[in-house]
Amino acid sequence: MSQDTTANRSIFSGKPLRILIGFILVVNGMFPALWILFTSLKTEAELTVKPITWLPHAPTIANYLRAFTDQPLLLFLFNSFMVAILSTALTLFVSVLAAYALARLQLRGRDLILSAIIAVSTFPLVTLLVPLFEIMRALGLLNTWVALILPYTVLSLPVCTLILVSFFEGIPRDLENSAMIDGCTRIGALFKVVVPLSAPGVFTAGILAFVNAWDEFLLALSFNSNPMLRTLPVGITLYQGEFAFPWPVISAALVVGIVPVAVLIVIFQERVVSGLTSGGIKG
Amino acid sequence: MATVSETTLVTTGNESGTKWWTRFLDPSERTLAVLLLMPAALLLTLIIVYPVCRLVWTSFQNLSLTSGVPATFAGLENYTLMLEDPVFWETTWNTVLITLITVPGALFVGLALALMANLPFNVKWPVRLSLLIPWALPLSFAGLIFAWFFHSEYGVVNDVLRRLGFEGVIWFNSANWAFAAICLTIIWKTSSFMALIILAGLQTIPRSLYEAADVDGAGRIRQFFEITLPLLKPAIVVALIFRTITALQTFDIPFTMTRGGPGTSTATLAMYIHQNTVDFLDLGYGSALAVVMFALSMGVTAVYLRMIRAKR
Amino acid sequence: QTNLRVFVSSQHRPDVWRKAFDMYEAKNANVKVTIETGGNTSEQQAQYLNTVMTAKDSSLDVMILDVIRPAQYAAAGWTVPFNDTLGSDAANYMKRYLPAYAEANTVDGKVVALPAFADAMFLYYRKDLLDKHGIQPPQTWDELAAAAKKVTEAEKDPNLQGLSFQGKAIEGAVCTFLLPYWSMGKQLVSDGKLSFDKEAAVKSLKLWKDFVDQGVAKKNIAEVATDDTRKEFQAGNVLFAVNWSYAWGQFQGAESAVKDKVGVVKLPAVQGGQPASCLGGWEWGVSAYSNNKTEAQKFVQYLSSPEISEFMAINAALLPQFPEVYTDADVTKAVPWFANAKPVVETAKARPVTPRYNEVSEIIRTTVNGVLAGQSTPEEGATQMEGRLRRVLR
Amino acid sequence: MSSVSFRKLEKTYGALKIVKGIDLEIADREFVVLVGPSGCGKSTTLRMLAGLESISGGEIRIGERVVNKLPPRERDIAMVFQDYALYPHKTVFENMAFSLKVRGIPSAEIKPRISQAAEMLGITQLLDRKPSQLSGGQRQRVAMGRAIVRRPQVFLFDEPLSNLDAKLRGQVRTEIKRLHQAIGTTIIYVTHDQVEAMTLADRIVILKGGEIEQVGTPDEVYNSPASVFVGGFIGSPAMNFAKGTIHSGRVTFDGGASLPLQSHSAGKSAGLEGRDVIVGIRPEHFVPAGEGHALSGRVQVVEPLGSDTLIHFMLGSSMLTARVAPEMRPSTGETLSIGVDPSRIHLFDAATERALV
Amino acid sequence: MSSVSFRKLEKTYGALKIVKGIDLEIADREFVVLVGPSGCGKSTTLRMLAGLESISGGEIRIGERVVNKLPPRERDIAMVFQDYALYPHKTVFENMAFSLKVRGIPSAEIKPRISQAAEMLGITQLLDRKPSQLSGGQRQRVAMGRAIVRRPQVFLFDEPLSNLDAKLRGQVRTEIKRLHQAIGTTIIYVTHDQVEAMTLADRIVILKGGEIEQVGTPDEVYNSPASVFVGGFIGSPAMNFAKGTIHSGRVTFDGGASLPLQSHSAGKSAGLEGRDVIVGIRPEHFVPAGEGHALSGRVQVVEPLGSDTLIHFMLGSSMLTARVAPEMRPSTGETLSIGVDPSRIHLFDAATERALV
Ligand SMILES: Nc1ncnc2c1ncn2[C@@H]1O[C@H](COP(=O)(O)OP(=O)(O)OP(=O)(O)O)[C@@H](O)[C@H]1O
Ligand SMILES: Nc1ncnc2c1ncn2[C@@H]1O[C@H](COP(=O)(O)OP(=O)(O)OP(=O)(O)O)[C@@H](O)[C@H]1O
Ligand SMILES: [Mg+2]
Ligand SMILES: [Mg+2]
Repeated sequence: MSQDTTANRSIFSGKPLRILIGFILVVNGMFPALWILFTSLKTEAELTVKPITWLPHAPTIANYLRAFTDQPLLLFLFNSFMVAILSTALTLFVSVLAAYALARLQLRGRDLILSAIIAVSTFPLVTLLVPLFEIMRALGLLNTWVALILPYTVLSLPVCTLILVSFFEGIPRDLENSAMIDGCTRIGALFKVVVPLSAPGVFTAGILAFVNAWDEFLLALSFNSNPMLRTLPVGITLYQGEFAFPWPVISAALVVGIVPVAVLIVIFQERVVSGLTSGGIKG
Repeated sequence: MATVSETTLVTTGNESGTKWWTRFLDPSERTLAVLLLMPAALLLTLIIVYPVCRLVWTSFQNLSLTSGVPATFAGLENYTLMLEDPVFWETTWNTVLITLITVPGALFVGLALALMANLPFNVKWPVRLSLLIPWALPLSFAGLIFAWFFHSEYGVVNDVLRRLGFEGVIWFNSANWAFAAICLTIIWKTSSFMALIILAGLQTIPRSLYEAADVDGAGRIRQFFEITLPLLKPAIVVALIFRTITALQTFDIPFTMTRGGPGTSTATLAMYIHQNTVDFLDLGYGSALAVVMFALSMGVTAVYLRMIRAKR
Repeated sequence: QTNLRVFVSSQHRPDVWRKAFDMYEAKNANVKVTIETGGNTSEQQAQYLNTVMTAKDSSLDVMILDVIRPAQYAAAGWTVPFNDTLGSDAANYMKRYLPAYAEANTVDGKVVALPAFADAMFLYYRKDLLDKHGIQPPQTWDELAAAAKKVTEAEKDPNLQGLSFQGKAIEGAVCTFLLPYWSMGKQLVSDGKLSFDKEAAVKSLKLWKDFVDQGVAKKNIAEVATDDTRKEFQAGNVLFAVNWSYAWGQFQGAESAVKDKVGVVKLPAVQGGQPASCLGGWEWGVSAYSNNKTEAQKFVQYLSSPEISEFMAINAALLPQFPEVYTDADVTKAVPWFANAKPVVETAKARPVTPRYNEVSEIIRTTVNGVLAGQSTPEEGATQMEGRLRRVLR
Repeated sequence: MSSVSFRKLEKTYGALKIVKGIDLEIADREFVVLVGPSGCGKSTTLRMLAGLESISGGEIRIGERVVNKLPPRERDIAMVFQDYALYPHKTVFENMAFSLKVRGIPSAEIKPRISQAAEMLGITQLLDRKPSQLSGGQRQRVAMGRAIVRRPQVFLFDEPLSNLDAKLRGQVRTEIKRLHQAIGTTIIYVTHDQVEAMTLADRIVILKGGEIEQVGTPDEVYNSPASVFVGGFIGSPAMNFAKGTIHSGRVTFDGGASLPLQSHSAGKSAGLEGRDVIVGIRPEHFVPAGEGHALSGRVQVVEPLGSDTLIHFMLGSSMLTARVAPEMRPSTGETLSIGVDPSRIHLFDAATERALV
Repeated sequence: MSSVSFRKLEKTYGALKIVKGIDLEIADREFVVLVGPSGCGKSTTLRMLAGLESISGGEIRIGERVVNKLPPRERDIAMVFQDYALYPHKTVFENMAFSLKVRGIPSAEIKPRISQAAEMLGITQLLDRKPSQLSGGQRQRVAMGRAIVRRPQVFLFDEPLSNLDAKLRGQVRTEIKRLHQAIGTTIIYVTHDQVEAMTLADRIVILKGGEIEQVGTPDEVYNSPASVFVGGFIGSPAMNFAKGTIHSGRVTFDGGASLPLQSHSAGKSAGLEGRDVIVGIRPEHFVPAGEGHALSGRVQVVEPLGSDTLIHFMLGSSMLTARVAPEMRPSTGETLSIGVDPSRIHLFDAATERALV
């Protein structure tokens, strides 16, 4: 409700302290990203100057030009984006359903199912690579987005499901009941009431899934050898040589890779979470 | 009302009083549960079950592609080999140590970050964004960037130390410093994952509880321990489960920062698995290692799950 | 109509290779060649190729392989030997190449791959500084140390290092170890058996460690990777640098601080030994799962011919695998420094040709890294190395 | 078509039996009020009827249909929840429109329905707010409105007015009554408010510990409570109870005072001779001394209500409460003499606590 | 030391002014009841006093201290929330023990305090449950218990009994009264229940739209309402109002009927000559015809309450309600003749709606 009362809620109160905290947070989170940004504006020679420089001496956008001209960076972005978005959507859909079943319905062996889902994430990916490749080949999916979307979905499914389970358990049953009396099916109530009310959880799960897909390298390298289908992490490695590692150009490419994620996240954040306030329930 | 009585008329005579197709909309709880779990189950089966079966099968085989001999059944040989393999023990120990240091580390830092990010800042997005950026930075690049930060000459860390009048440290010349650098990096990188989940949990705690606690006389600290923390427990356990599993699989950051060096003092089990499968092409042994890692992860997960269950 | 899919790394000028392929297609109307490019480092390629090959995938016919890999691929049965195509004079056929390449591509008498192009480690030095102080390029490591001390002391530039080499636990560190070891005339592996000379190993490790202790090399050498050496030299902060051929092009590039101030020579020898360099370069292998093995082998023979070698030297500045191509007039005109490169490449030795090379490499690089970081003494390092190598190469 | 019937309805939570076999027939268009002490299973019963709680035993019919297995959506019921259950992410308008939208009613029709309901509940100016911006009473009215716009076969109200002030409550109560008369929907209504129960109900059902204690018209339950429990539960202030024994047509309280059993025919009182009874007297049935047979006791507390005065006084070991005219203000400690109309006395068996006819 | 005073207290939400300058002095040990229509700012005022809502203007003192900036914890206040606000992860016992533990009270002392409070509220057998396993009324009692165990300087109750049944409510109400008498803490109590307000309050504060309409003892607000609003708000069923004009010591209703202004001295009624007034008559001040000056009207609705009967009838264009003896059951449509005691009539100015002395 009012600003100051919410502020009182926290261990930290007081405006100057809050600004300090904000500053710490931003530095902690942003510093490496800023460093990449600065690096992307430097020449390679500036990187070996001692003592090191923080801000670029003579900022140059040459690295960005190279990043875009040496490799089809926009194509990488597009592929990454599509794969990430589609697998996020699929992950959310599948895990919302599963989480609802686990959180609300009477299920025998619920803990067993939960453990099984978690167990999935306990195998190191690299050891599953070859059999996965064989599956994708058998399904004729090599060199398609789907070859990545499916495993990425499975990769994020456990964590998303568990997050959603804990959120769904926190939604008062009467809200759902109310929706069912109002004429929804259970599934209707799930999507019309439970999911919107778990928006912070769905949002978090979505981010996790998105970033998981956005960052993945190994599968993307192995399953999509077609240059037209390369994703960003694979694409960025193309800027390096066997030995040469041109930090400034790679930094530029990284910046280009991070910015859309950042923008997307910020937009979603404001959209999804701000519209939500509690208080429909008593008790 | 009119429409209502109409439907009732139409459906009289039907025993349950519903049209046949509505049964699909309202299956019994158990059927519904099964239906809802179906997509997840299908995906998991497709993507995971076959590979994992292959993995387990391979772990009982003598399958080293570089040996030039065809695969033979090896029984538990790969497993007994492991017991005598000093590198296995060293990397396992390193992995456990990394887990023991970075999981609580990330939890504390992540909790602090989440609490801080939950403050009522007038402008929220920079704070939220700085929570997300570490998470959004590709893992392998995070390792490279931090390797650079900890570089003895061109690194920011030493630069700051020198500016403060300290001697720079050659981080990667010493097992301990290198280990510290790696742990710091992992904590930095993963605390935002923790923070994200915890933050989401924080947003679901009703404000009125804090008000009640205010009136009850509990101070901020007390409220934190008596209300925030217990109500965050489910979120924290979820975060811990996955953070622990990924900590046990730590690969990219030490790989890019030190390659396990100096010597093998910072090599992890996952790096060793990777090495055995990808570099040495010893698929049998690599699979056996992976199975052991899986067992380790499952053990930890079981403990956490018991924690969740205890809550209920 | 045969369709050949060729895996080429995208750092090895696929555009120029394409032209070479076009020439082949022009001559052989029934063959079509398509290029597949993969990750840029040897590691990323290995990652990708391992997956594809372990899955027995037939989509690739020809692959370019780092020089250290043919033995491993052959042992895994992933490549087809050329002996059937080459017939009985396979050995003769291989004699055309630089000897080290014949060695690197022959496993148990079988030709498992054919060289695509060459590479080796060079000693780069600052011509301007040596000239200024009246010093000749060093012949031995001791001379190098003396020269480095003299110049750095005289220059009084705190940023100037005497020598830069690779101490990080990467593949480069293997060569670091082998350079003095080979120079003492020792082999690590002969006939697939370990022939470890512990004394030479200690000397080799000690040599490098002493450079660090004497201040010839940086204290943090254990974190120096190949490209760090290149960058620091390029920035003018290094007097001597051990590096691969790729560095030359960069040193002479527009951004370089040392353009036209760079000399390149053979690597120094140990006192009383022969100079030795570490062989690099890439090979063409034919996939065992290919559906067009014969066509593919024919194609590879074409690719590994002097003509194409010359073509690639002129158009892509890739070092030739044939000695005579270095002195070819067109080549010397296009890349004059190849004249300097030839004697170096001739001293280059292949790293141990064994299917378990990766394990050998892992042992050596971690030991070198550990010794340079001061984690263990050269003696301890050599002992460890020997013990671990024995387990691998019984 | 919208009668409701419960047959041997049961509900258990684990080992705990909460509802213990309820049998009740509610006619179409009937207005039934459910009362009972807190925790006796009222909400649970409503929830089973709505399909929100599984039925552990017995059967529920709406109209002719057994609805035991029917999902809530198909029961055509509207419910006002005790804890409101407003959708926190929707505005008041959206909260009210939700069920209509779900049922595919065109928005041209939704708007007027909602504004009409909002008008009636006095929440027109709140339609754009989120539930978190409302006061408790406002939330409750929104919850009411959400049900009202529906026009279902059966309305379920779970203490819908408990957070409203007397005036508004009176108003809304009248509206509910009018609503019922106008559309004639069957209504089941849980309340703790005596006035609501008495004025709204066609029949009142008194629950106790998961069982029906008595069913009857307001008059019946008020004038002929079937048990001490009902007597004490219906009526506010509650009925007074005192132990006594019957001797020759008189009931003698343990303090020694006695009253004649005027209303009971000789034959019956004869049957009661010598029995221990519990005597129930409603506070409003005390009359000024002299008008009836007088009792006297020491005044303990006097509570002036404005419209009346409550006098709490001791009769033997029992504390009795009398509702008298507001002008009457005895002081504490004074000995009060007050009359009782013998025909207004209720007699219950001391052991079974059931009414003695 | 625990008096409470509000000085020009204001609260705004954005542009909306919710509390508009409240001035009120509450003495130590006083029991003040806050009433007012839903949404008038009662909860908001309590929350400001508790420190849960920032104060937009004015000042609050507890004892001598200005507490505007003091955190809730330091105000030594206990509060029962309208929406309970129980800790969902703690058992009932832990919920009640929390504030004591926080204040460092030894557990040897906590136990008896809690069992005493639990006893009083009838929740002893629920102490081990979690809030989610309780019924609405049970939750409310736990919330009460949590406050009661505290023994603070000031108690704040926000509709603490709204979900209890009449019997329990009466019981708990009596307990609160006893508690107040025993420990004498200052209490501020929000309720919609007339009986609670009248019986518990030392003074009643009537709020309307964020402003104080009247402050006075129960007697004062009941017998001398300062305005039409207060008259209509206090008393249940609500006071009847009818428009009229004063002529020569009589008030004439627009239907033509008239009553003498017996109670008003000649001088005063002279000053009122010719004025338009609103006449207020409480339902309980109608007497059987013949006992007072009679009015007559057509009966609209008859509501038997058991203890009384409510008769709604038309007088001119106004609908009036009379509370009469339960035996009286005129039928709808009948013309009713009913008496009024002229000394019980309230007169309000037709324009300002304030009482005319
Ligand atoms: N999930 C549960 N597990 C165990 N007992 C429960 C559960 N839910 C409710 N109960 C118990 O069931 C009983 C009936 O609850 P119900 O909500 O029907 O009461 P109620 O009559 O509506 O009471 P109130 O008037 O206080 O709202 C209560 O004693 C309650 O404690
Ligand atoms: N966050 C908010 N933003 C805007 N208006 C609000 C907010 N919170 C409360 N209000 C409004 O403030 C007014 C007073 O609310 P308050 O809760 O004090 O009422 P109340 O007197 O306690 O009512 P009730 O008897 O219904 O509980 C209401 O009209 C309410 O709609
Ligand atoms: Mg209830
Ligand atoms: Mg309120």
